[in-house]
Amino acid sequence: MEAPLLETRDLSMHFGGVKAVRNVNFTLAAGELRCLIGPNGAGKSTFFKMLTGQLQPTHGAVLFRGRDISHAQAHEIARLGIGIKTQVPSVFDGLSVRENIWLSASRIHPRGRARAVVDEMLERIGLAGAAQRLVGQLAHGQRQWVELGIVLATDPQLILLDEPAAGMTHEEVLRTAELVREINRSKALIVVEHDMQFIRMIAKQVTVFNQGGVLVEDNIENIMRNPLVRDIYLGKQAAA
Amino acid sequence: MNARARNLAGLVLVAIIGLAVLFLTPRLADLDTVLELTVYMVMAILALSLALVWGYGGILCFGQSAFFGLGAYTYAIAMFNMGESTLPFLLAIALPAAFAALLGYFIFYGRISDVYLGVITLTVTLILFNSVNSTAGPEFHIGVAKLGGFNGIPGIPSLNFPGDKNATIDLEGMFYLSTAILLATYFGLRLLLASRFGRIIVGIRENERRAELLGYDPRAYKLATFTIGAALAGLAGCLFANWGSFVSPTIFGLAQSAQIIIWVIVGGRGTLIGPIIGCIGIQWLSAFLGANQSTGSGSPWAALLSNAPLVLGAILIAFVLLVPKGLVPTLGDWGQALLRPRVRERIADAAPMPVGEE
Amino acid sequence: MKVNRREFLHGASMATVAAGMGTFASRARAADMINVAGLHDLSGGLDIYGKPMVDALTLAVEEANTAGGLLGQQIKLINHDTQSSMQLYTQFAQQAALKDKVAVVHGGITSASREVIRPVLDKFKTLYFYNTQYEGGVCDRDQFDTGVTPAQTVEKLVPYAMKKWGKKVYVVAADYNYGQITSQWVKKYVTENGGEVSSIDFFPLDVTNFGPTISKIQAAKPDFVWSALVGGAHISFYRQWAAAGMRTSIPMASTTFAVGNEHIVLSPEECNGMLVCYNYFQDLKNPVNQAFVERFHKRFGADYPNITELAMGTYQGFLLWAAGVKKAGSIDRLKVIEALETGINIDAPSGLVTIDPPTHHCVLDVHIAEVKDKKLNVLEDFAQQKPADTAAVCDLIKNPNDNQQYVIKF
Amino acid sequence: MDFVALLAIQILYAIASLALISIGLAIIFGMMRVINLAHGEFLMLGGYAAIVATSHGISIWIAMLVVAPVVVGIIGIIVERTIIRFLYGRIIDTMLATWGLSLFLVGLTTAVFGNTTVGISAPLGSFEIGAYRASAYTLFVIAVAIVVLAGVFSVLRWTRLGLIARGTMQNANMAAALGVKPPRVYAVTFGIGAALSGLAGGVLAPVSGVFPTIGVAYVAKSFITVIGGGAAIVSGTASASALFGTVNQIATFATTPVFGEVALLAAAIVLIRLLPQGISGRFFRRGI
Repeated sequence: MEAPLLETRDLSMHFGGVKAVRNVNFTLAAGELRCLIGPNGAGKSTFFKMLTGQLQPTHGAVLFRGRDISHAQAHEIARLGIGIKTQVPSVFDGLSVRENIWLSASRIHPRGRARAVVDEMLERIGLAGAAQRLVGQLAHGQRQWVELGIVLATDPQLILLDEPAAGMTHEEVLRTAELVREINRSKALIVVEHDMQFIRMIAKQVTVFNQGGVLVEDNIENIMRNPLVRDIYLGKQAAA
Repeated sequence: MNARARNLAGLVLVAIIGLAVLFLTPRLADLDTVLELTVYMVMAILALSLALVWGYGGILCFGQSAFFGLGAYTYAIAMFNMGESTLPFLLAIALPAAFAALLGYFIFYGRISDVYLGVITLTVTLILFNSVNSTAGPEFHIGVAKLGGFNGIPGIPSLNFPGDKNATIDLEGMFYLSTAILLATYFGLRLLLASRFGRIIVGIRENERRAELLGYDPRAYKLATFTIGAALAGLAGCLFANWGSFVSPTIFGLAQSAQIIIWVIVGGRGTLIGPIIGCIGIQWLSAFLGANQSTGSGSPWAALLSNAPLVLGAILIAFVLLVPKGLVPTLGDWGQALLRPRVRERIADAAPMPVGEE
Repeated sequence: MKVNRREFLHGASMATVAAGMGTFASRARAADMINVAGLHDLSGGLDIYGKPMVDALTLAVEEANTAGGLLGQQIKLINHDTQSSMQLYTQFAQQAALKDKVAVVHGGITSASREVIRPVLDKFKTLYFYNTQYEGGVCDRDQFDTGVTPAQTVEKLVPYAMKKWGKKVYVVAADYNYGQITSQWVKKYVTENGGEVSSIDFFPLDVTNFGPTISKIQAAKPDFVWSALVGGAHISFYRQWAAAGMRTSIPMASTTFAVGNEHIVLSPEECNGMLVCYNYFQDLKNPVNQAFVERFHKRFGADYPNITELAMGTYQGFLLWAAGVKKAGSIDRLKVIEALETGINIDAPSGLVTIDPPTHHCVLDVHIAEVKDKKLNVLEDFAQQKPADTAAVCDLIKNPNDNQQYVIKF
Repeated sequence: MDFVALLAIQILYAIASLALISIGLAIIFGMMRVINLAHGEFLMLGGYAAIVATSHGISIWIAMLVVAPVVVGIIGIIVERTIIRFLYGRIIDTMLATWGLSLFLVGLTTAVFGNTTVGISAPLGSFEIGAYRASAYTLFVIAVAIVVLAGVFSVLRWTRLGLIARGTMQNANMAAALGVKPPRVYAVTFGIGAALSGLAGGVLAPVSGVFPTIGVAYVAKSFITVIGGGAAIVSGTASASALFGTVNQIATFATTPVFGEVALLAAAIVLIRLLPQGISGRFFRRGI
């Protein structure tokens, strides 16, 4: 069988004494869609930060398409084809929606093509009407879409989504799930989410993080049934 | 009236006023006014250099005067040694740029930013000041050019038409040259900012991490911006050395550095025309306050008003409290508030993205 | 459309120019008066020196006007505050020459400012008087230097101090060309009088901590210290020197001390017994001076701290120029220069002051004084000292087109 | 040998004066992120306050240690109430405003006190180390610096005021929770910072004298010290002063004052390059 798209080996991140991520061995096949779940502080975001070069792992390695990127610069990793949509939308608030998308599209496309991609993308995220508005003036949900648009416009092979449905209305959640499935036709994704309905809508395989390590990895049905998971996670949610 | 139309109108207006000043001043104003305007034009170029580096690049450089001074000294020293001004002129641009490239590499690839960057650049100017300031002794000279320490280098030969060292450019010529270069710089920067490069540096200013995650290397773009800014500052320095045919270490001083920042803040960050206006306005003001002192006699008010630092200081304070955004963006807001509700303040006079063009 | 644009362009340009002109229109010009410009720092680091000079110049002009003006015309004095900024020196020199159309410019404090003004005024053919004591060597027919130079003061003070205290001298000097050159003259005269200079230390004008130097001086154990320190910051040297209890054990001589009224600022415990040498002291006992001091105090108040060397230089500078104008019967630059080159002299508060034609410097009296309880007590007078240093390199009668500042080699 | 002892004292003095002129700025910058470009003028005003007080017959000690800080502290609070408070979170605007303020104060002092250097002679006379003599006042300055640093440290560390101050700087609600109005905390903090600058100005007046434009000589150096020190106010200022003071004095002794100055600045650059968070950012995490 072919080598996995993404692979981590004993990936660990320590802050002083705190072991935020410990010895995570994780593999993702090309074109796969994987969900990460786990309580807050389980290390999911730190894990993402290491995959995208925002943090340098304390030890262990990250391999993307068979290449070690553990110590690569964030922009190098982006150019290799990993895009990330962060939990709090990270966009260019001072620029218009169109300019935001254009900035990312023009990284890979020449002017003329970039323009076409931008128009396309504006339609796709449903903000064509607001193209000239400053992103800083948009609602939270809309800024989520803008960031998604930015990420897609660089056409990465692997997209990391950190709580894409957070703070969305039910309709928006449905649309997002729809979009995620659509994206998955051409790209691999790792999605961090708490919203189980959302996960049900999109995921087959789910990886559960707990206390910086991988607890279990299984398909969604088994995960739902898994008592361990219930205790540390769903239990908490039920209690909450 | 959409953004692009407004930008076009703005460009045309600037062009018209610029050309009017360029061609009409020497005809209608007396020589003194022309000379005074010359130095304002030169300083405006300096203001533009920081407008790019800080206003658009988001790099708070507290040491822009370092490159300004280097340009002036480079020109002076090269001029005394060569006599023909073409090479000195180019060196005055190249040397500060090269210096900025080194310093910038040290800073940006060392991931030094915001206030720390400010301190490092400030410190560098102070080092230059202290070093140059202590070169009064006869042993300090480069070729035939004595560095002169605190007293600086007087009697610097003026520029000449390339190739012919005897065809020196006269005072009016200097006005035409400085004003033309200022206009060229302004429109050049407008082009640069409308280009892909310009977009990206603004993007990096807006959200460096995001730009990085999109695959842009902020360090490289900042370094480039920093270097271009330094080249412009050096150019201004060269012209300044020409205007007064004199340069001294105070050009590196803290006052000079802070002044440039103030021009930009007063005029408005994220605009190009703003810093030009801020620069000329403040320069004129301090000259005006200094002129015709009433000494001894005269009312206490006259005495108070002739107290340059007092008045200038009061004005700056009032300014930051009442017009915090700076002149141009504020005026822009008022103007655009009439045209449409949404305000694109941050990149007020940068042309819109090159989408839907060609 | 075309028409509109042309109209608009026309309008815009007129507007700009109007604005441009309006800003400068505010400065008055009086054709029926003789304009005289003063360029001095009234703010910024050097205003300590500038203020008294402006006062002296103001008084000189007012007196001339009450005496009926020059050539039957009143004199309009235009004082510009150069704010200790070289750029403003250039701008105001240009303005004085081109807009104010002045007959003469008095001013400039540091040699730096003089070297900024000089080329500008040369270019625009305007007469220039530099009235500050300086390192000497300026040779320029369009300019007169009425201040004392090292050969006139150092030459006298060095032997006097060595006779009094001993042969081993430690020099501390401001790190710019006045300090550099003066200390060279000190060295020259010390060795000529059979002494030795154990060390010369230079300090930038903004240094305020002299602890290390004071220790170094103690290590060197000189017979006396020569100070060519300048400016507000350097005053702290005398303070720290006294605080370290050195004033009583190692005496000090200077040709810069008291120019900024240091002897009044400092307490007697900090500077009594120091020797200085200048052209003018407020306490000079001659009728001309006593009358002058009276007038000065009447004009600026009896509590006026002290009439400084620089103030008197400026006052005398103006009198010399006025005398030149009277003799020439015109304010025309060349005529006045020629008149002054006849060796014009005035009976000034400091004594007889004569223009030395070949150097455009002055032959004048110098006096050695001792600092005593915030006063300067004159100990010895030396009549009619020639500017020997500049004379060694400069002869404007032989080569009138010479125009530079020589560094005098010996 | 005596000379070495003398050198040691000079180094200690350099460190002490650096710490003194920086601590006020450190508090204002470290706690409220305000880059106060009028810091030098606060020192200058402290000097004038002390001198004027002495000339009116007040004991020099009271003048330096009480009058100077009180006067400048009050000025500081006025400044905070009338200017700074409108500008929190706008670091650049505060820079412009305080630069304007510094010009304004220079102009005002010139108008009021004239432009000549004034000063008071240092009390305490001198003492001898073997063949050498040095000003006893030097030792006094060193002592004051130590007391001030220790004082600031203990206030921040152990008093309620310190707790509130630190809390408010992290998040304003906490102060509110403790039943204190954040604006008051800011005003007080700024006042204290100004007061300490005034104290420093007063204590250094006998050494360096005072004139309206003396502030320029201070502001850059103290700013560099504060940034070099990093977030922790006391330990940062102390350690940075120690480093820069030592470098500066040794270089000065070995060569010239100019080179001493340059060495100090060069040290600052290297330091910031190696420890972008300042010394304390590296060694005294979450310290004071």
